[in-house]
Amino acid sequence: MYAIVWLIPALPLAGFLLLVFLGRRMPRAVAAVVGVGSVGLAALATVLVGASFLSAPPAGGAIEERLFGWVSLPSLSFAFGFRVDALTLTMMAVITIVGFLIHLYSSEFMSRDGEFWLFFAYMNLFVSSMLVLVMADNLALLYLGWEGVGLCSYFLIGFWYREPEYCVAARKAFIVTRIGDVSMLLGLALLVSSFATLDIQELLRRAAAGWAPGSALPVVATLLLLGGAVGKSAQLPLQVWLPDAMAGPTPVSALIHAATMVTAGVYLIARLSALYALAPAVQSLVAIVGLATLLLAGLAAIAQVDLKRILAYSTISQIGYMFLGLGVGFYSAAMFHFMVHAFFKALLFLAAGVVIMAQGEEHNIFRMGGLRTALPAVFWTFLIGASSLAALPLVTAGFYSKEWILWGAWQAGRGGPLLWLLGGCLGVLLTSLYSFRAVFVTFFGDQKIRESHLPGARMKIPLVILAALSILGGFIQIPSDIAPVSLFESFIGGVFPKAPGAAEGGSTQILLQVVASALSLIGVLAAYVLYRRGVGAHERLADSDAYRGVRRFLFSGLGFDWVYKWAFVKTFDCAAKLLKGEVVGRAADAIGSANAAIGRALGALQSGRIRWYLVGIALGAVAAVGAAVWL
Amino acid sequence: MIPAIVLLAPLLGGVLAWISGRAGRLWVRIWPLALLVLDFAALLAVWIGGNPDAFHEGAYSFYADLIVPWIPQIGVSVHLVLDGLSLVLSLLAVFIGIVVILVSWKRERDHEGFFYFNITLVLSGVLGTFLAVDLFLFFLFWELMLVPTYFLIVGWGGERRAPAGFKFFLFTQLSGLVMLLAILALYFIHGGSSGVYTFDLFGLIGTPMSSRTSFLLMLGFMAAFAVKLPAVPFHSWLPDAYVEAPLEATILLAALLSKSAAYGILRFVLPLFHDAALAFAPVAYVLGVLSVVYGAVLAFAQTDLKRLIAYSSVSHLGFVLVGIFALSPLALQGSVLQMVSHGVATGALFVVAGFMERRLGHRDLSRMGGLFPLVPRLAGAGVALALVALGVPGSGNFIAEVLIVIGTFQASPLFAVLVSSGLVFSVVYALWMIQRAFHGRAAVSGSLRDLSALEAAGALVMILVVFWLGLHPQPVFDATSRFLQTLQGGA
Amino acid sequence: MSPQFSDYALVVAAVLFALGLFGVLARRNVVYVLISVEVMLNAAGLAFISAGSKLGQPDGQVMFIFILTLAAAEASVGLALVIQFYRAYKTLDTDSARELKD
Amino acid sequence: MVTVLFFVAGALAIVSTALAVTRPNAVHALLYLIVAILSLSVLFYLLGAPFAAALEVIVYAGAIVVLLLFVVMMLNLSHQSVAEERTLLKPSIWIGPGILAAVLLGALIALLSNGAPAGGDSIEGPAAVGTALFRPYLVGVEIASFLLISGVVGAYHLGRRLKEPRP
Repeated sequence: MYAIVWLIPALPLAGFLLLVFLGRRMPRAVAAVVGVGSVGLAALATVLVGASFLSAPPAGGAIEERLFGWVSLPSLSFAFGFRVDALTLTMMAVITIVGFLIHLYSSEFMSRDGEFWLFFAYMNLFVSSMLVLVMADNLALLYLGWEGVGLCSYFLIGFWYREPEYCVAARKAFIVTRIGDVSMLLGLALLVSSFATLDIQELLRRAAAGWAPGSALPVVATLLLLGGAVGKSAQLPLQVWLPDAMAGPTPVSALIHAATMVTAGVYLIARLSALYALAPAVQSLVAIVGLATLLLAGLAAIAQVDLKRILAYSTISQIGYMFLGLGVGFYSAAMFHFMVHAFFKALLFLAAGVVIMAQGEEHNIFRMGGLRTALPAVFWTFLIGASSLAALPLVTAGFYSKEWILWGAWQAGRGGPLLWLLGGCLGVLLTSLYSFRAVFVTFFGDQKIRESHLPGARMKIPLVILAALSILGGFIQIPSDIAPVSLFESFIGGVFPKAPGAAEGGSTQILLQVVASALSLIGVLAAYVLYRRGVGAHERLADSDAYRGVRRFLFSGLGFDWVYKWAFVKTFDCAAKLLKGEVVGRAADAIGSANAAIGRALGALQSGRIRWYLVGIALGAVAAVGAAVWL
Repeated sequence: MIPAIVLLAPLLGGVLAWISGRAGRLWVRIWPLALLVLDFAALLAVWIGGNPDAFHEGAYSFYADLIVPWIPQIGVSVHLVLDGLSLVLSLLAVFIGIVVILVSWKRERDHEGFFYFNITLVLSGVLGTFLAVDLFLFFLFWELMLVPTYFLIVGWGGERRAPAGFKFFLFTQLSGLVMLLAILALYFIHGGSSGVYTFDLFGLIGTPMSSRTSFLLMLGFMAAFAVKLPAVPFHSWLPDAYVEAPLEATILLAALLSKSAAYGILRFVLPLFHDAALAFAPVAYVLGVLSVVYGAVLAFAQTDLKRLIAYSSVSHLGFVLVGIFALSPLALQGSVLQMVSHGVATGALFVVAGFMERRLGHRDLSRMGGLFPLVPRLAGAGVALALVALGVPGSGNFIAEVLIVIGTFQASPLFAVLVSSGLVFSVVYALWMIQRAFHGRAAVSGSLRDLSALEAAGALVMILVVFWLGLHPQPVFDATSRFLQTLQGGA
Repeated sequence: MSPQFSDYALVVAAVLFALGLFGVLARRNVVYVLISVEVMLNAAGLAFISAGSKLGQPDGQVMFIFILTLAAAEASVGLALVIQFYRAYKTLDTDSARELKD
Repeated sequence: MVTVLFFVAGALAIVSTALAVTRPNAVHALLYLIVAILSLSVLFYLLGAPFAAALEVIVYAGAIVVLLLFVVMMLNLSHQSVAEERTLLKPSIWIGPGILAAVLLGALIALLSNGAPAGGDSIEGPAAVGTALFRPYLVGVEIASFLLISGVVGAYHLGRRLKEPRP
């Protein structure tokens, strides 16, 4: 079964090529079959590979396959080679399966769009690039996929390219992530100049042997790589692009800007965990970045009114959790949260897509309401997704994944009560507050817009499957004090360095779980009090100036956009305007114009009067004789 | 004999085109095209079947080596060699030549015979610089490129062609004269110290001189190459020349003439003045980084499509300059790959820009928009090539820039950081171009003709070549590595 | 004969040359310009002859003969030009002939 | 006696030349020029160049000046342009050239007084001149003959009446 590994990224790529060259002439149905089918087959292949991986684990815990050479120079060589281990397989499963469900959903969601084929072409290319990213056995190939997903993200955000503001959002996303990418490229350059290889396993071995823990080089290298990770994963300080990226079609938000691409940074750090182990300071920084991001994005999410922007900030915030997990060394927990988050966030976005479609492209939740009865299927699935997001205790997958990270934050060597208090208490409270705010405002109360365009089967089936996964996905890894299930950890744990002091159980853990669960329920309750109970507290608060000021500040994403606009965009524009006149070129032209001026001055002597010329001759004669006299 | 055939075939085509100028529109095109295709086939045959070690000269080895005494009294000979580097670049030149003739196939203009003669003359000049290792001969070809290009700009250019052509001529001619001075100085120093007066590169390598002299002579060579490359701040001829030249000449300028400068640095400056070049490297880095950043910022500021591409070209060639002087194996290979890939990609981008100009009647970005649904093939090609300009993964530019950044990092981390900022800026202008031209609301009412099947096939071939270079660059590396390896030791 | 004739003759030649120059510059009539040129040529001839006499060599006179030939050729061509000039402009004022410019 | 003759002839040459370049009447100017030429030929003779003196009279006075005179008469300038010439001879016009010429003269005399190599006057007869002409200066003579030929051709060509006289 391992022989088909290369097919997994190749199938979506083939789909892309077919669609991009022939798609314009394909009937819609054929384009949909090609687009959805290629990802479906890739998912099938992944399941087959995964099944044989589980039943007969390969030697060394990884399938390695080298397709063909790419660059082979004496000082550096890398190839198109894949390496599939448990971590990769987890990512691949999420990418292909969630990707397939979203493709299926899109085949109905996008069916009225004029460039239906192009949408699937981009989506297929995205899936292919993302698979290359996670399967690459060397960092150059990983970087290829890394850039590839960024490119697809650009095209898909700006898919409705007739709207200039969508194009701006797309451009912003590409440029901001490119800044991170360049940082990552420099990180690769540092690694190459130290170890002369880009093969990930080889690199990790050589780094462990060649670098002393905590010395300067690993710190710089991991910092540069972290730059790439925060760019792609929309963490502080490069998080500004993700909320605007919601300009893209909703399935794109679900697939790229929630489930897969934005977690590439998490994958990168997890993949290079051995490297980060050499730079403890940077790893702590990862935790701090994650913590800051999750709080900040959670605060911003509370003030948003656009349903998709709420979800976007919530994505940033949840990836912050994953970074927190990575930072404290609980890699398995971070990956578990990644998987669960992919399920429930994809679900939430897809459900939001149905809602927005049914409300005639209205994004503002305060103009919606009462959809509970109008769209029951969507309501229930959205509720499940929101519960999972809010980590409602015991029944949701989100509870188990988040609990694991919080336990790490409390208990790991680098963690501590402060991390737990800020990240756990505040973060959980914020999360359940904003997610249930969205639920209450959107689905309860009076219906303000009549629903139109109800979803068909191809949109409902993915919702139901994802809802099931959002509940059931959590039960493969349960804390030992509740029930000793540890399937996920035993599957993926071998890839990572051992988490420091991972002993579980005890009364502390139970206490922590109770506090976190209580906070999550308090958040739901607060949302109910503020936004549901008739003319609630929210309306009364809305009158005070202070509240409005805070709200505006939070609404703007805490002012980052404003700062960046003035610090970078305006500066660049000014520089471009200043230089447009070709200041440098002018200097060269000045020589020319000086010559022309001299020429004109001399030309004035050419009066055409013969006597003037004779005067010139005479002056010359005088000068010559004078020179003879004087010298 | 092969180098001579390679060199003379386009020229023969041009002469035949000129002679048959009155016989009709067809022959004028067929002659040069046929001979260029033959040339291309010959070069390919050498690449596939030739023996790269057939001839030796010191540490260097060649596919073919041709020496015919020309003016033995002063040590001038027709010395042409074909090694991997010149082979790859000659292939690029002939390929671009074929593209140029095909692009102009349907275009009617005055004095067509002379027009094609000029084009093939430029090609011969470029091929000559790629093949000649006699400095006198090299200089001859270097200047030979100049005159027909000037004629092309002034004879068939746009509205402001006269000043543009004049500026181009003046810049390149003056800098060329500085190089001539350096060549002569080197000739006399070598003759004076060894008693053998020769212009042959391999005879001149290792001429003993003080480091100060060596540095000055290298500056003389670099003057010519920096202007032709061009490196900021010697670039001010470029935007005008690129914009005012007819499409065919623009393609030649962007794709080939700039490469001849980079090639000159590799072939002559580094072997002749290795230590001086090392001393000069920081300056070259600064010039390169300046070009990268300045070109990118100015590309963003343009509204004229051709001008935008012209500045983007400045930016990309800054990478080449930095990569060459980093002198690490990765950066050198990256630079050569960037030369080839940029040649094809920018050539293709200018072709697309030319197609757009023919259809719209102007090339003002602020009056474009929404072309994607109107002309999907043309816009698709344009988007793909703009993406190549920003280093889309899988393209030749991508892998070349990655290698240059990595290689430069080994030599100087600081300049690697600075030059990589160009990767961000390139995104800014390339996306700006895509969105102004192809995205947004349609600015053109009515219908435009999309690319014909043949035009689309041509554009596709060029795009595929760029991606082939990105996904399978190994043949280029293998061909050029012999020469590039000799550069590092300080031959 | 300590300052000899030839020394004084050189002075005379210088004076004559200066006068000729003055005439060429000051007069605007072409005929006077020609006359002045003849004067200058004469002055040059005188200088040559006195130099030759001073150095005791025949070369001075040979040069004078060449100058004479020159003067003859100059006069013939110059006068032909004067005639054409007069036909074209109906005047002999050199300043009116400014078509040399542009 | 010879000395007196020399200085008289020199003074005459200067004065008549000065008059020749300043007279408003062209015919008068030319007559002064003839006087100047004749006095120059006297100087030549006294400097020991009898052959040159003869040529001066024959060629200059006999040919060139007469040619000039013919042209002046042919153009019939003598009367109506005298008044015109007077107006043109204003100080503002001649003062600049005057200064220039004076400076040149001063410089020349300074040069002469600076370093005149010593040596005695000697008489070189026509025979010596002829030998010099046709031995070392033969090429010069040939070139001079070319010059004369081209002068003749040029004069003929230029002197032709144009078919369409310009306005």
